[in-house]
Amino acid sequence: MASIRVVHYLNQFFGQIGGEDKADITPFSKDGPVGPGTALAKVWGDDMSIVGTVICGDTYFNENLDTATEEVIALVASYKPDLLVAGPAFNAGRYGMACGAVCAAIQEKLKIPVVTGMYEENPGADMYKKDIYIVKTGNSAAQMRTAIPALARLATRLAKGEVMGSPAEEGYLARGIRKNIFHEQRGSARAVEMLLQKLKGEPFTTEYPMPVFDRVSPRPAIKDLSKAKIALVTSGGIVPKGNPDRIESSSASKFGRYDISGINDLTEETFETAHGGYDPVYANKDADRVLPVDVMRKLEREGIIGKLHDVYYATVGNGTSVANSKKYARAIGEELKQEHVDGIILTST
Amino acid sequence: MDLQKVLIITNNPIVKNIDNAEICFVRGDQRQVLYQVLNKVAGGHSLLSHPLAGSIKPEDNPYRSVVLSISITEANLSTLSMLEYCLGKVESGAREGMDSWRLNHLARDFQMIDRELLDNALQSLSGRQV
Amino acid sequence: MVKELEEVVDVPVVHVCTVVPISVTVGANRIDPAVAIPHPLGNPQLNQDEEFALRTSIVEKALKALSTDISEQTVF
Amino acid sequence: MQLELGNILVKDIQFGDKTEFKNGIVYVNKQELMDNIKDDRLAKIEVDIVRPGDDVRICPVKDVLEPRVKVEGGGQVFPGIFGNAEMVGSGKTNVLKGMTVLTVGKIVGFQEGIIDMSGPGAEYTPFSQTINLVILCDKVEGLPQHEHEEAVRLAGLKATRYISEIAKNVTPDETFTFETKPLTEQLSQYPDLPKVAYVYMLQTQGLMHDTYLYGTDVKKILPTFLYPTEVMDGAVISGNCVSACDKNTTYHHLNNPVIADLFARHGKDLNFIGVVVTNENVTLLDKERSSNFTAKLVDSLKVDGVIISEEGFGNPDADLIMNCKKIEALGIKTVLVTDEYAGRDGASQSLADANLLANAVISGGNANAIIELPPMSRVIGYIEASEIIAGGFDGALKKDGSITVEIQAITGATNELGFNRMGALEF
Repeated sequence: MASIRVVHYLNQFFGQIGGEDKADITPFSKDGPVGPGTALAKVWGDDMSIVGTVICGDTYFNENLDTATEEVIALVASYKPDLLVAGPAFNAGRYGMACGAVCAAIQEKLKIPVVTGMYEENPGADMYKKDIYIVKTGNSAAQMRTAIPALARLATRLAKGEVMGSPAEEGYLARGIRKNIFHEQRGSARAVEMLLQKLKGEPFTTEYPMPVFDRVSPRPAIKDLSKAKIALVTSGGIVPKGNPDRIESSSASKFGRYDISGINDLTEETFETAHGGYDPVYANKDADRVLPVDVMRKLEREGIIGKLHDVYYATVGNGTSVANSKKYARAIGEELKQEHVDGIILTST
Repeated sequence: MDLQKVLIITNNPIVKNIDNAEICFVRGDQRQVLYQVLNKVAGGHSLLSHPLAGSIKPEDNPYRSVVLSISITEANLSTLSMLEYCLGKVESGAREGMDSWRLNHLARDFQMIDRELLDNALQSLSGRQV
Repeated sequence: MVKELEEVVDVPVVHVCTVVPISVTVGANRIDPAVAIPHPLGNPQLNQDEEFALRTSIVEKALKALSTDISEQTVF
Repeated sequence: MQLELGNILVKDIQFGDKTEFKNGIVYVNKQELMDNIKDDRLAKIEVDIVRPGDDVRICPVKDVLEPRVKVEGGGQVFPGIFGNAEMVGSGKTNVLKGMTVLTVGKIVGFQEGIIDMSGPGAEYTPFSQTINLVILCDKVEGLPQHEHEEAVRLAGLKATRYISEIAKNVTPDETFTFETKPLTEQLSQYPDLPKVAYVYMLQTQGLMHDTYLYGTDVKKILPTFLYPTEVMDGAVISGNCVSACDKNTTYHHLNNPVIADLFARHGKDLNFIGVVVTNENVTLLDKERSSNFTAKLVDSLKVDGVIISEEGFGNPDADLIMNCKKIEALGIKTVLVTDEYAGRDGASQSLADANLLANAVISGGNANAIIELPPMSRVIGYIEASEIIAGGFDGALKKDGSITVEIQAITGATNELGFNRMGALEF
């Protein structure tokens, strides 16, 4: 039987190109295994072989998400692989984000199984664990020795299309998928057992951890407003006249990104609202009533704030699903992070 | 019925002409009803009936009537948080939706059940100061 | 939305909103109450100068919120 | 209160000239049975027998019952329905074990369940393992749903009572004794063991969502105390047609597994004090009031911990969480038993409410999981109902008779009393 074709994704460091100084290197490929790939190959023997390795700098990837993803997909696809392995990224944040993004994109575009490995607190794990299998690793490359066999084993199972066991059995991060299984004991007996454990103060594991609308700890204040770059975001649907992106009046499927450099005031002729949930008359007459560009420019001129960020973002809050608004907020957030803003004013109607 | 006046938000066409009730008819699915309820509760109306009355699969129960107070006080935070979970539930179910075939076959039964649950709520609230 | 922005961008975010309780439930940390749903940062009843002054005061409060350290959800 | 349950093991049910129990076999005179349950509101009644392994699908199932009869002690089984609601739960009760009486009928368009006696669907329902006397009821034209529900409910109760009479003078194959002493005595019986009570939530929201306690509609009660053995004598019966997977049938009530498993550890690992029965109503005021009374009752029982079981889903999740919060706030530990509606892919929010105090939860499984049920050579009832019962969907019924449904369509599949071994975990 021909062995399973695997492509391995690595960053500049594990791809043995260099450290942070090489982090902006653009994607390229090398035939055969590199670095951690050789360790994987050793575990696999003849069953699976790494036909190529795609390497990309972490900075380049994260700063050029769309193009970098495209480039990586093309390189991976050229090897016609049966499986993609990325990382492991341990606790490296940007590497984790890249591994997650690459895996998710390859899974979607090439429709092949993908797997990566991360420390559970890696931001990439939080972001992608619902979409892809992420093997739980230690928090630094020092744990490579235990990470590789775990990654290799899960990759084999995925490549062979075997039935996947529970996160605890297989060592991957739980994906938030509820699956039915048959326990040894019936539910009532499990309940009595759990109650006795709880009463004795012994550890027990709930079968359904309560979802919590998690809170974010407040970020520290801006030290010096007069040097700060402030961005405006609104869920009030303020868009340039004519709504160029056709943002829906409710249940919006997208958000808008609009340049306001050189604009000191939003007027009836230039801006309007796409929001369908409230009486639009007032916002259409003067969109500053929802998005206070006029005041922000004045404060910018007076030196009270350092700078008003030249791009503002708009969504329509009306009837937009929780999941979508989260998604938009994440996407907007990523962009604003790149732009190094110091604070954000979010206005809602 | 000596029920003080209440506000009913509904998309159920057979909910009409109820004594001492102002009926706010919503054209749309139960999600729209719940968002309208959220708006009202945020505006200070108190929620009187649970927004997911009945144990019929939420996304399968296209008709929904929710009872609120007419009077306005300060918005109730714990009710808002409960609504958040309800909306989360309904939102997450919404994508599976219900097909029009079943809806057509079952519309009358669904309307009747919703009306029945509403009547139960109104009966239970009767005589209460709201 | 406010929560994700604060988390992803890792800078303070102030939520200027009309319905404070909703802002609290969605997890905003810095909350700046606004005027009314159709015109959160304005009031068509006022003349232009008055309205601009009103808006300035709301924005200034938002900036004060951004430049104030807090340990829990705070309405400014 | 002490009750001896005597199990008479039923090897088979057969039709015969005389309704009697002989050599392990329940013989049923069909005509006499029909005469006993006839009701002007029911146009047609048919009776059938199905056995484990049969190539049979039953649909739509309304309720499942178990024949039990008082041999000694006060009252009658299903008190308040039969007799003057005398207290039950003491003396001796005989049980025809291994069989059920099962009612089938279309009440409203969508909530009753499916039972497959063999094949993959059989694994999800306990009633594929019992010999079932099936009673199919058709209503007279124009009968309103309330009356229809009641007529079918009574037909099941009357049939069960009729059959149970034959068990009265039979010597049981096995007996089990359960005892709960009056509160103060029970509290002091095992001073070294943790004291535990059971909070028994019942679906009570109106038509198709009702449960009866000693014959009274549970939505109208305030939470109250029961001796566990009262439940074994039929104090609680089902009158609901909510989604089949997590409604408690009367059979489930009679054989409440939480009560059974608490008794199994009683005097060894815990001291089982008793049952608090409460409701799940429509208004928030009712929910607050009932959960307040539940917490107060639990507190007055001086217990260390409780198991709380839910019935149904959606707004009962709010009752479940309220009960949990208020009881935990008293320093009393809780374990909750529920099921989940996590979507077909298992990725959606499972419950309609949540609280961090609910940190010990037993799951009866994800009711939205899909199952394909192959065709059966025989169908009792109305198979076309499978397209419209909860969990069925357009195109569910294929030409060859196979159906694709969510397991919520299967009677008892995700029972929230913890009757089954199935459960959902995060993957």
